[in-house]
Amino acid sequence: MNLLTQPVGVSHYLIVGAIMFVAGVVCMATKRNALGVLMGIELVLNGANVNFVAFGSVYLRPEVTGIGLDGQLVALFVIVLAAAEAAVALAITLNFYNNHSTVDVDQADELKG
Amino acid sequence: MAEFLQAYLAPWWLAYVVAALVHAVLLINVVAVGALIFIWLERKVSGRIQDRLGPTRVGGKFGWLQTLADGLKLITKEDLMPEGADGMLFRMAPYISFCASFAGYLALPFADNWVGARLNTAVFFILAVLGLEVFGVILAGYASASKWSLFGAMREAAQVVSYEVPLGMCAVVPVLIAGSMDLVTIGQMQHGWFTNWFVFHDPFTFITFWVYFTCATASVNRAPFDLAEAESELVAGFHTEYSGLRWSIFFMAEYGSMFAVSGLAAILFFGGWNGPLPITEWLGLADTTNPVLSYLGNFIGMLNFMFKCVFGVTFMMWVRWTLPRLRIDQVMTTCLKYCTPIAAASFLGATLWTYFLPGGLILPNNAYGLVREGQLIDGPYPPADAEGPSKETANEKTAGTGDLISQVAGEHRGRD
Amino acid sequence: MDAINWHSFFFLFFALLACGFSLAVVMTSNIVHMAFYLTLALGATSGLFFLAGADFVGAMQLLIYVGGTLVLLIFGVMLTAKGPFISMKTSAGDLVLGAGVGGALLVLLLAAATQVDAWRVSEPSPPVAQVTASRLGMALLGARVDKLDEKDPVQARGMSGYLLPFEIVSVHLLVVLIGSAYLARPKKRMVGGPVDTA
Amino acid sequence: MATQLDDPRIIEFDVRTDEMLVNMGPQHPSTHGVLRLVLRTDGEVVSEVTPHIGYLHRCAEKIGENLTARQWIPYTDRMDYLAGMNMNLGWALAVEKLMNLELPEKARHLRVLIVEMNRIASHLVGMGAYGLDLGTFSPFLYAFREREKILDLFEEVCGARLTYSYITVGGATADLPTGWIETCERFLAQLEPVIEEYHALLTTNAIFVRRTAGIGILSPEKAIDYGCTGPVLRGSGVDHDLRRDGEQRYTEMYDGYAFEVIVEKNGHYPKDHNYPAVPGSAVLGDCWHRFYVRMLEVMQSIDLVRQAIDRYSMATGSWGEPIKLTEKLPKGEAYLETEAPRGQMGFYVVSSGSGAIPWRVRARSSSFCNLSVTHDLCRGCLIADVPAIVGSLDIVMGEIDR
Repeated sequence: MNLLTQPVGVSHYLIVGAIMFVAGVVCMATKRNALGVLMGIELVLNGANVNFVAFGSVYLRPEVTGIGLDGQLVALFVIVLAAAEAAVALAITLNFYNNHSTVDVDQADELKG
Repeated sequence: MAEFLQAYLAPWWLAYVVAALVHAVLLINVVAVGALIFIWLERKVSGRIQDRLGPTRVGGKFGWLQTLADGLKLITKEDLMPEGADGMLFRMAPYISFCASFAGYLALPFADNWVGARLNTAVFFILAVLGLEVFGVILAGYASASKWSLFGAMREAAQVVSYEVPLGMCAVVPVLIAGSMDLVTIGQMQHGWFTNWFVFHDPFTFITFWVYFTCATASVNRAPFDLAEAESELVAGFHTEYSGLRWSIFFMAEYGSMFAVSGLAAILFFGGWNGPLPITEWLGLADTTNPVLSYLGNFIGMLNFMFKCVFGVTFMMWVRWTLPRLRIDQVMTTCLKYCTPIAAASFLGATLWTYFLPGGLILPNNAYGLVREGQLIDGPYPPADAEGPSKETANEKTAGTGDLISQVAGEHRGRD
Repeated sequence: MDAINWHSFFFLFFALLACGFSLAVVMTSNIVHMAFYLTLALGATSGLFFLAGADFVGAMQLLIYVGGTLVLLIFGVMLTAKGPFISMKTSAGDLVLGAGVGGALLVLLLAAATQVDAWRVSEPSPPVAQVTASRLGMALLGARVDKLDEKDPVQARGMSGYLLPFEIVSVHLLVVLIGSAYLARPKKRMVGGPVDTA
Repeated sequence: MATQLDDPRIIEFDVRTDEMLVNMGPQHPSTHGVLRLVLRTDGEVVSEVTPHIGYLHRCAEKIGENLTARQWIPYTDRMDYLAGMNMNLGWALAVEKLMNLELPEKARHLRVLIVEMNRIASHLVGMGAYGLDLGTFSPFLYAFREREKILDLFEEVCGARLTYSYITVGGATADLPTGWIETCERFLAQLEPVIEEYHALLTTNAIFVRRTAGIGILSPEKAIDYGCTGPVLRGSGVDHDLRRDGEQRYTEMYDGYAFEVIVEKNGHYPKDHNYPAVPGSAVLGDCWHRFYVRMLEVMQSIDLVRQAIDRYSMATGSWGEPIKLTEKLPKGEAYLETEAPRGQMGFYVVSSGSGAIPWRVRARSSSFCNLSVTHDLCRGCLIADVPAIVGSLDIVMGEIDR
């Protein structure tokens, strides 16, 4: 299928969302820098957002009116909550950095029994 | 345009490419030539303010070509990069700034419907895109591997993020009055006499304009808020290590965003392309189907708009060459203690005013009506078709959410 | 030859940017470069939102996410990016594990994404542009203007809109504001002594 | 009850940011030449400022021990190069003290006239450069516009615009040219209203007041301890001006001149002119007061020049012929301090009596002592305050490094 001439469907958006999501998950799993982990979370949330917007888009699924604005609304909530989450995570990271002089998450094992 | 070109160009897709290129070139010329002219203007204005002449020789009597000559000089200069710099980010940073500044023009209408892309959320789009300029500055400061640059970047980050809050709030006030975030619609709503301009809509919008302009000056890094490049403290701040063409691109970006925020101010508060007097209407150039006349009307409108923008930019220059620079904590105080509460209060005030006196201050219930969903509706508020058949249904289904909501909901229903 | 579908063309453009820079975030180990790539990835995502007809969400993505959250993130990166923390290498074992799990997850998700026929293509000519900003605003206040005519009881669910979530988010933001200010407040430390966490 | 906050061992800290050592200068836009300040900063807060000097050292004093008294005059020009006339005067008076030379009356008034004109020029530069330090460019050019006119006048007098070598041992190299007095009076009449503009642009400007008031407060005790002089000392409220309190040989130049020392006494400054009011946020001894004292001294100097013009025109006799270039110096030593625009400039000369070349020559620089308070004033301030504080001290590196 020629992507340049065929209209794209929800699937294509979902593929993009999946790639971003997986990139975020791998980022969260492998990065040792706390801020790197935070960036992974942002990627995951964005991957999910792409899906929400795609499902709610009238361009892509005109036959389905059910979801309508829900997709966009959820995406908006995700954006706002991601901002809040980033603020708190950043505060925690900076606090951790203050106390331990490092941002390596592997060092944050004080509670280990 | 693309359709027009399609008739002449053999490969049909070329028409689109050419049309897109023409648009892009037009806009980029506005930015680039605009920057050239504004740098020349800045020199002349600062010269006159400082009791000297400014450039006088290059290109004739008024030094018209001074900026061009400087540009040539900058192109020929060696492009230096510090040894410890982060090469990729250092090279990318000026272009990020410039692209962000340039992308704002995409949604900025120069006259009625003379706009690169008419977006429904143009106001937020422009604010958002201009806010991205900060990335270029931060990355430049970080990548330069210079302590002064880093200081500049840190200041910029703190400053711009804070000033986006009152800036957004101020931009919302005209949006609230117009009922639309589409800049073309907002501009159309203010046609007629200058009393229809939103700055004269009510006292709160008047206050909002000044807060907006202060915050806009701060967000484009102009004196007295130019802390990121504070030359007496930080040598040159974030662009200390830049030279030659990259350096000049930072300046193009700065002047580009100055023009963009002035343009936004002109549309949001000063009627955009509508002159103080409805001259185009008297001449029969507005609302005409004749393409030549309508083109002429739009051209006059564009001149109006340009004049307002240039006035805004000149005002910023005037401020820059008059006032000392604030300190970083004072800049933050100005934002958090003054601009934000004032913006919030006038937002609230304008909301109440619009609810009780939708027509504005000077002309109560003016004839131009309210705009919803990008359509111009004649007649008083609420529009007649809000009394559509489904108003009852709407009321039923949104019981308890207030009158206003059901009214507007009904109105939506009527339209759909 | 078929006409180029410009929607598809721009979709491809933004999708490649978004995916490419997302992967770049994973690949690079320099934290500052990561933040930079993340910015570009999220910017490209907002392009996708515009393409999908979600103007308001796209603009919000640029304004809040890219312009606000990421600037904060970069701010944090610059505060902590010193010497050894700029590039922290991941151990090979972690990488293999991450790649394996990620690959498996990707296969699963891609399979799911391409499974439904109705999702693969859209109408050749999409309907006219819809202004969604004020509808979204109404929905947040509790009025679903897009569902007024819905007869199907299943579809009509959610008619109450999003007033409650909206309020919850508002309170949540306030809590976060106070919480992060509390976390980042100035703390006291003994000179030459242990950290006092009071 | 002692709380945690009272415990001096407990310090507050914000986000942990590592201390950074930053070099401000010797190539920096706002260090007034080649001063190098090493800042120890934590974020925007400066915890320590160490001035490093010596980038402009030219062995002027050693050179003076190889030249005759009059030959060394051009080297004094290059000390405080913004107030060359005042430097000439200090050296000339010190040598005259050594030689016990008495001057004709006309020469004394001529010197007051020229020296006060140079004080105006010097303070104008100080004012303009201070605006530059605070990020406003226009006052700098306004100040230079007026200073140009003074330099034009000086050029008529001695042919030089910066290094005059005009006042010399025994008097001056030449009398004032004809018509000069009238030009000078016209200039003064034109300058006076312009000062009001400077007050509007800087002194009373809200941002300027915010940037300077309450910043870099120098207590009178500290000012005396560090040996600060000139406007820096008077800005802290210490009533001391060598033109009134100095040595007989120097103060007799100003005998009969009506002037009031510019210092805050009993909560107010002299009221001989319509000066702008002191803002509420200004604290005695802060940057704003130092700047204000300088601005007021410009008005004071205008008055003094007017009086000097009157007296000079009335006086008869010689303008003061300079001594011979190789005039033998008597055995002995002499030290004399004068009130230069930046503070007390002292010259010390020792002669063995064997010839025209002094055995030892030393200079006491006012800027050097004034600069020494930098680390004290800048501790705990913001980076942006460092140029504000250093600028308010108004140093000239040529004088510090000599």
